[in-house]
Amino acid sequence: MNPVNYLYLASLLFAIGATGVLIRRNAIVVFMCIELMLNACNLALVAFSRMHGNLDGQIIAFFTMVVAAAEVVVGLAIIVSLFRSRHSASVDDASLMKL
Amino acid sequence: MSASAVHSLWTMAADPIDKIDAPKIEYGQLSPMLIVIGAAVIGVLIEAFVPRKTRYHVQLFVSVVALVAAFAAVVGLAARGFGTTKAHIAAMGAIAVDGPALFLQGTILLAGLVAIFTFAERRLDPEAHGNRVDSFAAQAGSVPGSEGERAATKAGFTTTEVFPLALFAIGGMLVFPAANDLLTLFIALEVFSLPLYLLCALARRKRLMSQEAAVKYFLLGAFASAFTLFGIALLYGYAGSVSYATIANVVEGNVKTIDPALADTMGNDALLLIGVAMVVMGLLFKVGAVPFHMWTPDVYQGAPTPVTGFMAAATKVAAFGALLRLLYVVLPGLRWDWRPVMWGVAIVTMLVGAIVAITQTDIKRLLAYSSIAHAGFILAGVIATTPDGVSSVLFYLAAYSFVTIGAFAVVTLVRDAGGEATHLSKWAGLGRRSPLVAAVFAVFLLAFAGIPLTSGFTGKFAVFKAAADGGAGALVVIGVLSSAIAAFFYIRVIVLMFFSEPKADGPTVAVPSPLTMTAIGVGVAVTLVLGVAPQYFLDLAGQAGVFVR
Amino acid sequence: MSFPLLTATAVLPAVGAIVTAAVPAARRTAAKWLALLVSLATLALAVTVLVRFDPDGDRYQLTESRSWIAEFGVRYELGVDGIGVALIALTALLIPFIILAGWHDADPSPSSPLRSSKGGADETKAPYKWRPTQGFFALILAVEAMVIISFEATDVFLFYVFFEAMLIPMYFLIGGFGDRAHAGSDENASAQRSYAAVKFLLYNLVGGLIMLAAVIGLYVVAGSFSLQEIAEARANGSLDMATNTERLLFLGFFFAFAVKAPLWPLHTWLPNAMGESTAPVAVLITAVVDKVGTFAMLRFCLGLFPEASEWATPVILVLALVSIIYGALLAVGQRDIKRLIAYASISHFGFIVLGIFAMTSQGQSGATLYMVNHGISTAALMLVAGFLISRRGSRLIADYGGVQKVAPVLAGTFLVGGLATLSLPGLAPFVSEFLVLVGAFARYPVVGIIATVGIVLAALYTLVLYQRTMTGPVKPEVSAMPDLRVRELVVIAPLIALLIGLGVYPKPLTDLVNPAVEHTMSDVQKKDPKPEVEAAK
Amino acid sequence: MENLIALLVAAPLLGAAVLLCGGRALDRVGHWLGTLLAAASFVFAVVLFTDMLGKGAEERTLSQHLFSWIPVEGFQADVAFQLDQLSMTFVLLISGVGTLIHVYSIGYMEHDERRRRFFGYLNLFLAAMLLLVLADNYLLLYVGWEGVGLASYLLIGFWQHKPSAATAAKKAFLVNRVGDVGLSIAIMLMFTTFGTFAFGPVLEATGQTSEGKLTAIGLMLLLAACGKSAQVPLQSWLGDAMEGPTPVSALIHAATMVTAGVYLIVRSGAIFNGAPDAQLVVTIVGAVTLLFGAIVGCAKDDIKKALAGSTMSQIGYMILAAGLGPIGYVFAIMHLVTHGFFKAGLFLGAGSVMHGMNDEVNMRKYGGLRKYMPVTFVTFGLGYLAIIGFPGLSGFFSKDKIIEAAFAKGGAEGWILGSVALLGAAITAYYMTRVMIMTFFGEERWRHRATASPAQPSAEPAAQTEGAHDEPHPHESPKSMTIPMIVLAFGSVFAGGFFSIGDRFTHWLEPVTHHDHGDSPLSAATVTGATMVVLVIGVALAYVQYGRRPVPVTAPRGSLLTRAARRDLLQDDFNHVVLVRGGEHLTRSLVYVDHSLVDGVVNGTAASMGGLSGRLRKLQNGYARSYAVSMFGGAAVLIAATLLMRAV
Repeated sequence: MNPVNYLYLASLLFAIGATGVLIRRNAIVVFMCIELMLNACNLALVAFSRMHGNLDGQIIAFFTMVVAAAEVVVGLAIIVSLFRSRHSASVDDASLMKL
Repeated sequence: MSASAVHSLWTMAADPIDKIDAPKIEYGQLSPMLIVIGAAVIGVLIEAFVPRKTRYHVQLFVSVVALVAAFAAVVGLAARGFGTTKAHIAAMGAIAVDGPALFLQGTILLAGLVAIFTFAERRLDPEAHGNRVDSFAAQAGSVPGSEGERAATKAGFTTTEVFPLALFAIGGMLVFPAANDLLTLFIALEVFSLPLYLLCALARRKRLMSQEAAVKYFLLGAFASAFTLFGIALLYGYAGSVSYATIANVVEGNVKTIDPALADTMGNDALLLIGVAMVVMGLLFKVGAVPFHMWTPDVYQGAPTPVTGFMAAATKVAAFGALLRLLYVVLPGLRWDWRPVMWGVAIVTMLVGAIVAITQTDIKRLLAYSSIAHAGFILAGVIATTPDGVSSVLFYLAAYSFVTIGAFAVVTLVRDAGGEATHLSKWAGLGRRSPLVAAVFAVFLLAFAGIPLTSGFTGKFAVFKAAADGGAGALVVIGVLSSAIAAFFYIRVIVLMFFSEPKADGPTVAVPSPLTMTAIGVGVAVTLVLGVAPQYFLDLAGQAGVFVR
Repeated sequence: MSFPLLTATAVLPAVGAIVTAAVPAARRTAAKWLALLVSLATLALAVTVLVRFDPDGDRYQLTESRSWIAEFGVRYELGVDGIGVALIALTALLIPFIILAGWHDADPSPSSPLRSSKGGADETKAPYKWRPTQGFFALILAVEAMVIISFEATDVFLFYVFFEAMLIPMYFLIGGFGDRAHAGSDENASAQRSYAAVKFLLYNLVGGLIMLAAVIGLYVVAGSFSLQEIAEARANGSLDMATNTERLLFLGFFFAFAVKAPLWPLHTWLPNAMGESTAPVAVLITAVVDKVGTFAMLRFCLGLFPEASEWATPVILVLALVSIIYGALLAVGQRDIKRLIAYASISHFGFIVLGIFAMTSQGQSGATLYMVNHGISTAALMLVAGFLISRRGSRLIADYGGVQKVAPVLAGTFLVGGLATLSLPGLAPFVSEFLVLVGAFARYPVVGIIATVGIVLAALYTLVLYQRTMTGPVKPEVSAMPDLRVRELVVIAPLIALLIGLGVYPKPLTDLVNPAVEHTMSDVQKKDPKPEVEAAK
Repeated sequence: MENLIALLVAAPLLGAAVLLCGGRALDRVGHWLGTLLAAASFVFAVVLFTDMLGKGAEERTLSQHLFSWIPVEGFQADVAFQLDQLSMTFVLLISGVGTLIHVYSIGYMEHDERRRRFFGYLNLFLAAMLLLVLADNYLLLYVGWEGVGLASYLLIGFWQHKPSAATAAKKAFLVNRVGDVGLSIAIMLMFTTFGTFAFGPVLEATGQTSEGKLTAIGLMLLLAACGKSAQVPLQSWLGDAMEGPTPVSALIHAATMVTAGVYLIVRSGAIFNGAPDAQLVVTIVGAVTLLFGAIVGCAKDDIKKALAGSTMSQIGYMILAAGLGPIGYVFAIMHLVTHGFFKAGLFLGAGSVMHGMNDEVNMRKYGGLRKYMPVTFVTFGLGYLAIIGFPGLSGFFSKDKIIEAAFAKGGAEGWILGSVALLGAAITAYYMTRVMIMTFFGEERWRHRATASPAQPSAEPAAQTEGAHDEPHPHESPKSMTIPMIVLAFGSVFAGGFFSIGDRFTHWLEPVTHHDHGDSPLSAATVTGATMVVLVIGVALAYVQYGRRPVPVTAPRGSLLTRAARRDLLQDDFNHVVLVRGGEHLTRSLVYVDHSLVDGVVNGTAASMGGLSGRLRKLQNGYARSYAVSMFGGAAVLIAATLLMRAV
């Protein structure tokens, strides 16, 4: 199996994630899309590391997971508090500040 | 491509694993970061074990001590010549200890220290139930306006977590400009971003706006860092390594690719260029350059003002440091590709920032847009790609960060029933009510506008001169024009403060504790000193102008 | 090096400004006297400069040079030539009169814009710590310091810094201490005032920023900011700018100075600024601060970019002519005394620029003398106008009439000021104006002839102003108008004496200026056109 | 001796300074001080004169260099005096007549509370006028030139509370300014041509330059002369100038200042000699003006305005003569001097009449005054005879010579100019007779004023109002006024004869003006005869019109020409429509342009910036997702651009 295809897959996932960020309203979903993008990166990293035959990529992937986890912690905290005070997790409702 | 081209990891696995030699870490040289991070961890423990009443003082004490110590460490390193002669790569190539790194770390630490003072200010808000309160929510978790919130306020809770959070952020920022490989860069980015997201959400007043700001900042920040990460992946794919030096070599073609398998990655400039673009984008987001600036106004407005000041100052410094290192260490060979792009970014940033600010009505948003415009000016210096360019940017950052913190600190003083009175109309006639505060703020505004005898002018002159030397004359002219536009709205505020009649229901100016006073005082002092006798600091920046690689 | 006289001359008022500003609110009068004394001391120093300066000595004298910002190759370099000395003397001379004339302008009074707001509620709660009087005089001294140092600077950067910084105190003087005699409501007035102030600041700031670009460019090209160094580099050929670069840089500099001077069509800030500010401040603007612009044209435009100056001369001459005639015509059309004087000044600045760019020694000596004389004459006219306005509380010409009958001395001084403005022979401005005309005529006869139209128009607007305000039947509103008081006489008499003195015996001034002018002429490598017949002298 | 020259100027200057700066304390002695200093300067003049007579014709020129005035590279202006025969003549005339006028004013201004100031102005005038004639270079002359302009401005507008006076003063100054531009341009031309503007060098060097240059200079000088001497087309101010107190009209607007133009042209003779075209223009201007003035003089009912017209016309004679070149210079000056005497006398007489008639100036309200003010009648009468050129009196000699000279110019020009001059003489005789009759003969029209129409603008509104009710009581004026009149009358009787006997005057001025006799086609006798004839005709006409029939108190509508003449031949109307109105429109539109165009551009840019800002602001719509879109787009652009850079 040619690892380059994984790159294509990775880009595809990244694009899907990005699109999700742009079109979905629910903050949670948006956040999940971002996670998806991060995972796309992981995939790409792993694929490259396979191609290069060194482990850096894979190590980075682990780091990324940790970071993603941390992001989840922070992100959920914020989003939940927003939800509790607004009773809605829609990112579009949160538009007090504009112009 | 053929399967044989693919490495077979298990064959490697078959080999006897020769022992991994322990990584060699120069703790002394990393001490500034270690101190701060350590203090942050201690701070967390304090939250866990120290009784609520005393937490505030302990936290404040710890963080101040940590920051001072770290700054002392930085000075020590610089004194021992790590900034110049002994500059080198530490921690197995992860961290660079060189002039720019130390200079920026010093700046960040001082800015952080001053910012911490404003964090700790507890005299501005009227006392709630006999407890002094700072500008952070009593209990971030409680729903605004809910019973819980009232209870928390009554109990005199305060979110002392802000101190460790700030320390974590500062720690990340210290690493950011010193990061010498893409992984460290990414981690540092996240380490200082995540606490900031939280800090944004912690305002005591206007909590809805604060939370909204946090959400926006968080989502967009995560979005941007995803791009960065993908860029990193691509660069890794291109060079087969994430260390700056290696990538630079590959870019400059010093590495002869032995392995044909890698030809189509190493040879493939598309990977390189796209990767660079995405990483740079991540950094531009942090510095708030157009078109990645749109979070700035909202977040600056929503976040608690001390946090805003801290972000505006320190984040910019760190991010520009990283940007400089990336462009000057990794991509000098690629100059002819990224310079034109940066030209474009710089121009739109300067113009958009200046023009949009004209019609702002909220002082914090106004400052946000002005920070965008300034990002544009600094980019002009970045584009110079000369040692002069580096040192001018370093100087500008130092000058700018203190003006910014000072300005936001003044904003915290002007209050009415609803907390800070940030709407411009409220500032009318401030110069009549309290000339001193108005005068101080005027000094900051003039510095922003780049009027001679203020640090703003020296910095602006430095970057523009560097840009002109670097052959970006046109950029200078545009910069000059946009600073003319920018001058207009700074002056508008001054007019408002001094020449228009005060409103009857105008805000009052709270008398701050020595903490905020120091913050403002330091701001003014630095502004004037760097304006009148900048020679020493210019020298400093000048010596610090060389990156190690 | 000896005692840094030039630095002292500039620093003294600066220090004075700080001290004055620090005077406690209650001791208003003390602040006034302090400011006055400081300004007089500065005058003394300026006189010392005048004495120590040897017209036939080197080009720049009393020079001081210290390192300032090595990073930018900027040095703290001071030095004066005849022109600088003359203008420093003028500045130091006028400031005391300005202070004296503005003695009561910043006194807090119900009508003053710097008083408490309408909202009586918080007046009790938040008593204003604002100290208008102290601020007013401190700002004036600050302006004096900056103006003097920009006359002394022989380092482009140093000059630029103060050329720009000067705007800030001026801005507060205009916007913060407006003329109480305004038309319309308080709101309206403060709106107009801040409009004028902002306009002043933005015009000059834009000019200054464009100059900043040129300054940076100059450094990139010449690698130095020092006038002497650049001149030497030119001389020994180590520096030769590409024609286009030089022209661009010249335009950058000239634009800033043309805004400051002000030259048509960049003049519109001046009438607003002078109209809305108090008379002394108006004098400060037109008689002192604007001179920096014309002075800089002479020293920097011509000194740094001779070829470009020559290249631009035709256009500039046309602009100057337009300013002369346009300014005069608009002066005729004004209904507001101070705006009228402002437009008259625009016309006069046209003459100055004309003299500078005629590139003849008569023209340039004339221009320099013009700067001094115009300073004095405008001061005289504007200050008397201020006294007049303060009595009636209106700036509109139509509100006056027959003042001559009730306040003959005021009318008399006003007339003398007016006659100086129309440069009547025997008064100082005549000397300079005629020199400028001759200088222009010698090289460009047509220009000279067109410029003479200005003479007639000057007579028109001055005499119309005098006739409408001073003569005719006495208007009831002015019937009770008191004549000049002692303080006002003390202000005006010396100025008039100077006008006559310099008109009858300008030789000291010309002797001071001539050598400097020769230097400038050699900068631009110009020779005076020879007369057709070498008549026996 | 030379050092006295400065004193000539200094004395009255001192007076001016003291009187104008000195406070009310001087009010009581002010007029005496002023008169004293004027007299002092006259004494110096006489001393210098006697000294000068003691010398040979050629070394009579004195010069005194006071100090270097404006020394600038290649440009030398000195304060230096030159006293030669020409200047001497003027100095005597100015200081002499000046002193007399001072004396006269003591009485005339007795009741004016600002008399001190008046004398200060008079002294100022004397100083400036003497400076004008004593200067040894054109620039210093220019100083005096504008100085007298200032003095006349101040004196015309002396009664400033009268709008008419203020306006007249302003008008005089402005019109003169136009002339001054001519002088300044002339000086510039001299500077560029000769490198100097001192009389000596310039006038010697005239030979070395082109005729064109000289013509240009000459015409510019003429322009100046027109302004000062009220010659067409710049004559319009003189009539209004009569708003000033009568002594002023006598001294400044009759005897001395208005003749400065003649002095200028004669002084610059060398230049004009080198520029025939310029000379021709001068003669034409002179001829036109002498008719213009005469015609205006015929139509005016205001006695001072009538005399003003006459002044204009007489100066026309002088300019004409001066334009004739060496033939005429002497006679121009001679007529100038005699005119100084009799015109001053006439004005003082008019003043005396007004003094006795509550400052009424309308001759139609005079009549039969000879019995009430005999001295005035006699002196005025002598002046009258002198001006119309009654044989034996001053005017006869001087005017006759000019007419001769005009013919002597030769050719068609000679004939035309000569006959114009003759015609002028006739008209002079006519209008002066008219004045004489209307004032001193006929019925006493000033009685029964009940039916009178409101008077024409008269000197004192106060006097006018009261004068309208109770009729005046004509009476002789005090000694201080009559004595000067008598002295001047002597002058107007004998001066001409004295000068002409043995061509004394000609020889006196010879060294300066280089006289030569043209070849007149007519013998002197013929010219004299012709003059006599036209003189009789003129007088007769006037007698028929005003002596035989009663003079209507209200002016009849009169012929078209009369009405035009009353309005200064519509010249003022022309000025008003073209210059004043046009100017007003121009300035008004410019004010608009300045506000809406020049300013508008800037404000417009600012506004458009604001608009742009407002539009860009809309992008910041508060929706996180749209921010994300912009980031995404930005990233796309960034990537594309980077790739593109590599591609190109």
